Amino acid sequence: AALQAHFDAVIDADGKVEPRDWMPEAYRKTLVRQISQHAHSEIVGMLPEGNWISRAPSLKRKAILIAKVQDEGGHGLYLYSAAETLGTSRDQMLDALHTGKAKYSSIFNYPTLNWADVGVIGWLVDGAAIMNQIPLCRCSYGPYARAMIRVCKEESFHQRQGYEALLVMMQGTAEQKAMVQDAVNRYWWKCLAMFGPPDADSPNSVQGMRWGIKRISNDDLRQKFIDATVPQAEVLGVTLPDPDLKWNEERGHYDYGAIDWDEFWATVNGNGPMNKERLATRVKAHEQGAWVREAALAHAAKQQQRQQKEAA
Amino acid sequence: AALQAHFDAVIDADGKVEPRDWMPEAYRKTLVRQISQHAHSEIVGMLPEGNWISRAPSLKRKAILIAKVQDEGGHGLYLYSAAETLGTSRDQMLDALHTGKAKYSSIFNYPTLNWADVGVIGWLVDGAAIMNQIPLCRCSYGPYARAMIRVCKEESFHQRQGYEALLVMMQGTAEQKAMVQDAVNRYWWKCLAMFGPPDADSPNSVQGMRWGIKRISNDDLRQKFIDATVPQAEVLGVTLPDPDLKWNEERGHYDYGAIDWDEFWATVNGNGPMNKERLATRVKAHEQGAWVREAALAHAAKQQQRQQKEAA
Amino acid sequence: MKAPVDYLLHLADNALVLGQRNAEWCGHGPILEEDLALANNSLDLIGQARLLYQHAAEQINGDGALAQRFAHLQGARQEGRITEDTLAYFRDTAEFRNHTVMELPHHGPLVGYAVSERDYAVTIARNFLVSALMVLVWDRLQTSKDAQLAGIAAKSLKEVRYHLPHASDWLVRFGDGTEESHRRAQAAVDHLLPFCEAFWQPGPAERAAAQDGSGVDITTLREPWNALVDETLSEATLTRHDQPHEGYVAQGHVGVHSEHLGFLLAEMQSLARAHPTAVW
Amino acid sequence: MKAPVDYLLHLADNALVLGQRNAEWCGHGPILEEDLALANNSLDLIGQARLLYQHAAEQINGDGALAQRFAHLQGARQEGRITEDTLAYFRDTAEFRNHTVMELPHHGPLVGYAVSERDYAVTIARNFLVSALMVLVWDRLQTSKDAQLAGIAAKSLKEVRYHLPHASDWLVRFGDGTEESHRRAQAAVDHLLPFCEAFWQPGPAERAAAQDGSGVDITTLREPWNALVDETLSEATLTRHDQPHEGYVAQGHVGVHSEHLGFLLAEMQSLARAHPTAVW
Repeated sequence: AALQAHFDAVIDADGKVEPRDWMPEAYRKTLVRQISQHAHSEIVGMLPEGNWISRAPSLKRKAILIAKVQDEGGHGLYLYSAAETLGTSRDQMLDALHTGKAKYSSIFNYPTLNWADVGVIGWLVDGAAIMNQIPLCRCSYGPYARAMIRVCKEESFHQRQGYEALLVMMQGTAEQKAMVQDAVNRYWWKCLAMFGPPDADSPNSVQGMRWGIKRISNDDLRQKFIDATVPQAEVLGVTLPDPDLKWNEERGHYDYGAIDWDEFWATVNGNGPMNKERLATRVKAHEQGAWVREAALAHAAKQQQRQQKEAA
Repeated sequence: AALQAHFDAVIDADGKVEPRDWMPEAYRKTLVRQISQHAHSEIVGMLPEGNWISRAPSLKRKAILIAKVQDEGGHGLYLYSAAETLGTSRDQMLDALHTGKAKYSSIFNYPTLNWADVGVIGWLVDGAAIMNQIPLCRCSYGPYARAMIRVCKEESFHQRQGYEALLVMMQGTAEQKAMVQDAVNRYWWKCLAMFGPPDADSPNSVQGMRWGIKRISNDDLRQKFIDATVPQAEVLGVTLPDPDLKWNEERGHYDYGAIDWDEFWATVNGNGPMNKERLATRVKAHEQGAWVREAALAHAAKQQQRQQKEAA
Repeated sequence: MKAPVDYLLHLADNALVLGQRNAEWCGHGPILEEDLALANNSLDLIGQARLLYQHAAEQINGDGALAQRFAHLQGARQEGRITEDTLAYFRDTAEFRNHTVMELPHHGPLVGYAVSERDYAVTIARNFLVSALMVLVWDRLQTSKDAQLAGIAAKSLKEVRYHLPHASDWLVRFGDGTEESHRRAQAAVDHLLPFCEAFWQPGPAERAAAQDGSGVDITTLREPWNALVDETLSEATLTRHDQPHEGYVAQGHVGVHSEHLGFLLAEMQSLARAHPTAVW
Repeated sequence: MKAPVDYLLHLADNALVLGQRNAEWCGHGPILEEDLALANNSLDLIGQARLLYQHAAEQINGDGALAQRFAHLQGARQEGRITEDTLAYFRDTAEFRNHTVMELPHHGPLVGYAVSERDYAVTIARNFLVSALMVLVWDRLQTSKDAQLAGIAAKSLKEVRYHLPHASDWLVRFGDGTEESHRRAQAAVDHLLPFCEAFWQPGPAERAAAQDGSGVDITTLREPWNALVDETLSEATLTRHDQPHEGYVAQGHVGVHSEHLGFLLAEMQSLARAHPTAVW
């Protein structure tokens, strides 16, 4: 009870909980679930963009894209490490991903169908992710908050790169412009859904708020994202595919149309366009890499034996 | 001895030996070796051209190429059947191919590097093959002779198609012409080597001549091929890559330069540019197809069992 | 009358893309006879595609508005006019109108740039599911109000009447063969059947063609297709898990493809696009 | 002075093609750390390629005869001038001057259009054999008479000094790991070593560069390369079977490639070639 009281005091004072500190089991579980889900999203998120590395249309864009996908892998690494401080191993987390027990961001269950998708993922998907993640830089669990500071910094850089790539395409040929518009049409609504169900239908949020893991509501973040994005779309010269999208003077915000939550939930529940493909690809990489990991372990064991012999 | 005398009489009379007839063991072995080697060449020969099916530059050429590669597979089928009449099963022959005991035409150990290679294989490789094969249409073993009649007819068609494709390319862009010349440069000498070592170094030929399996010497066939091809090259507008190639009024034939027999033998002995790749590809197809063949057998056995039960 | 160009392209793209896939086995088949059978299937499909593209090209060249719509396709033209090759080799991924199922690689579900061994069970299962559709489609299209399309249908029907038994016989052998072949066949059917749901959600071009009598109302073929599929699956001792269908319906036929078509076209079009003015 | 353009293209093509191959693992690696390591390797190589192509492009644009020789490459030009992307995306297979070993897929010997799972042992063995060469080459090129090339060499040397231990450590783990990893590593080394024979048969561009002091006499690196290779193979308990070399020597560096490069370039160049005038 004293431990709980100390924990509550830290939370109330907006302080940081550290790995060595006592924490309620539910807090630990919630964090492991959230951090590992985030880590999985980074790893699965390498695939949609990785799909275009081999075909990037210039060497500069190829280098930028590889570096970006590499950063995502790096984010995955720190996030797995942050989750490991809570007592769950990377193997356990990967196992949960591969058996379908753990989730990852549903946005990665859509295909990347033209080169502009890469830019749109930077601009809109990373943009939405940053909106979701900035509050986490102040989250109550220290290792997660610190990981998120680094992640957010790099994501902002990716977002600007994505937007810049689209700006160049929009100054290009008719085909290039059409690619950008096509990508925006396919991704816009999925990005709005990334903020999660409307607040009214979002049961986890209250406890998350209390614990300082979640700090702003889904609908508020979504509105913030839309308000920030509409002017960027205007500068870019693309149409956002929502006839109901317009400035509401009274609210001081953009109004927007109805999100297709059935489609969202179908995808979350495994029936999106690429759920099977994304997961099977990760599982395959892991299974086919087993001999590599085993070799590393076997060699390390041999080395150790040899050193012990020498020492003896 | 009476059997041998009868066999000799058939051979001397230029008659046909049929599967049911007695024949010397050496004759049978030689034929199995030659026919199966020819069958293997057809099958391995599907690969260099098959390499371009997916990239054929027009639908018409794609259809022609698929049909051609299919014909090669068909030739493989009749030739395996012809060899089977001599008491060796297709499985035994494939096993000899896959373990490296049986050979196939060394020309297929070179890569196909541009689209014109497909045309040049038709014109020169098939052209050389036909020169080698036409005499076999009169060979003493009936099933082989009959298979060769059909093979030669189709090969002649392929040769004309190949030449026609090159004619079109030579009327095209500078890049197209360069492709044809490049392909001719890479294939010309290899095609001359297809007729086998010079007569002086060709020990098998005498017995083959005696048996009516071989009817014209290597050097004579090679000369015939060169004499026929040079005017075709002129019409096409390509240069054959041999500075010593010129008409010899006295001989009534073209003189030609020295063939690099070291390179030829290195390739025959397994050290050409693609020996490992060609063979490994065939072995892989066979091994990975094992479950398909097993399924067919298992299903046939089940069907038979069911029919027997019904009959009982 | 003439069928809508987009409907012809839908039919042509189906044939070309599946023909391209099936030809990938050439030289790599499990038995020589199957190399030949698939090459034959592929030849038939490419032949169908050519007739359909030619028919589409004639219409495009003969109609100012259509010519304008396809003006951005500059390759493989002859005397400025669009050819079958312009349509096959110079349209981008999003302009293709084939069903997604045609473009899938010969293996289970994986992302676009993954690599995997080819699985003949996937090849056979797809040829079965598609041929079962096309025997019905071509049969109906024999009475298309577009006489040229009706002619193509009559020819294509004869061909697909060979393709269907070839594929269904093998599917039965696999399903009712060994443990491994059964497992592979079931996995292939499970993988592919959901993509077939798209057959029954016609796009605008198919609806327009059904309306004007040049095409077929595809939804009326669902029952006979189900009957064909169920009969063979049952003989193959395989199970259907796709009913009722939940979730995403593939949209290749309206231009939203899987990640696979881009790679297929990159390879298929590479040489033609490198030499857009060449004649082959 | 400037190194011969064809020598710069040889170095650039080596880097680009191997970088393209190594990036194929991105998202598919055996351990997340290896995805990152290979992405890093690929980034370094593409960075090297860019500097080398830029250097080559400057010379081409500044020299009438050279400009004429490259006049047929019309894509990705800027104000009519050749760019790094013109050289990377608009040359045909036979114009590439990389060593054949760079373009091989991540599996054992198979024909160009075969498919196979990727084998990390092949990837590691190639990176080892190539990095062992390039630490020596870049070290020497630091004193190239072409000052710009010397600068690129100094930067590249730092990078390859990371690549070499990464690859050799893994090769040792594989060779001296499990039975399977040993078998794979030995097979990979047996497959790749014969392609390395080409390193010691310089083409005209390499010979010209060695002669004018902008390049390196590659044949002088054979002994130190053998020493590097033998040392690691011995630590890895792997055997060299390639000496003496018999038979064909790969000729990618003089433009005669394997069947694999065509497919690699078809994919890599597909988008750029579909939009030759676009700026990205």
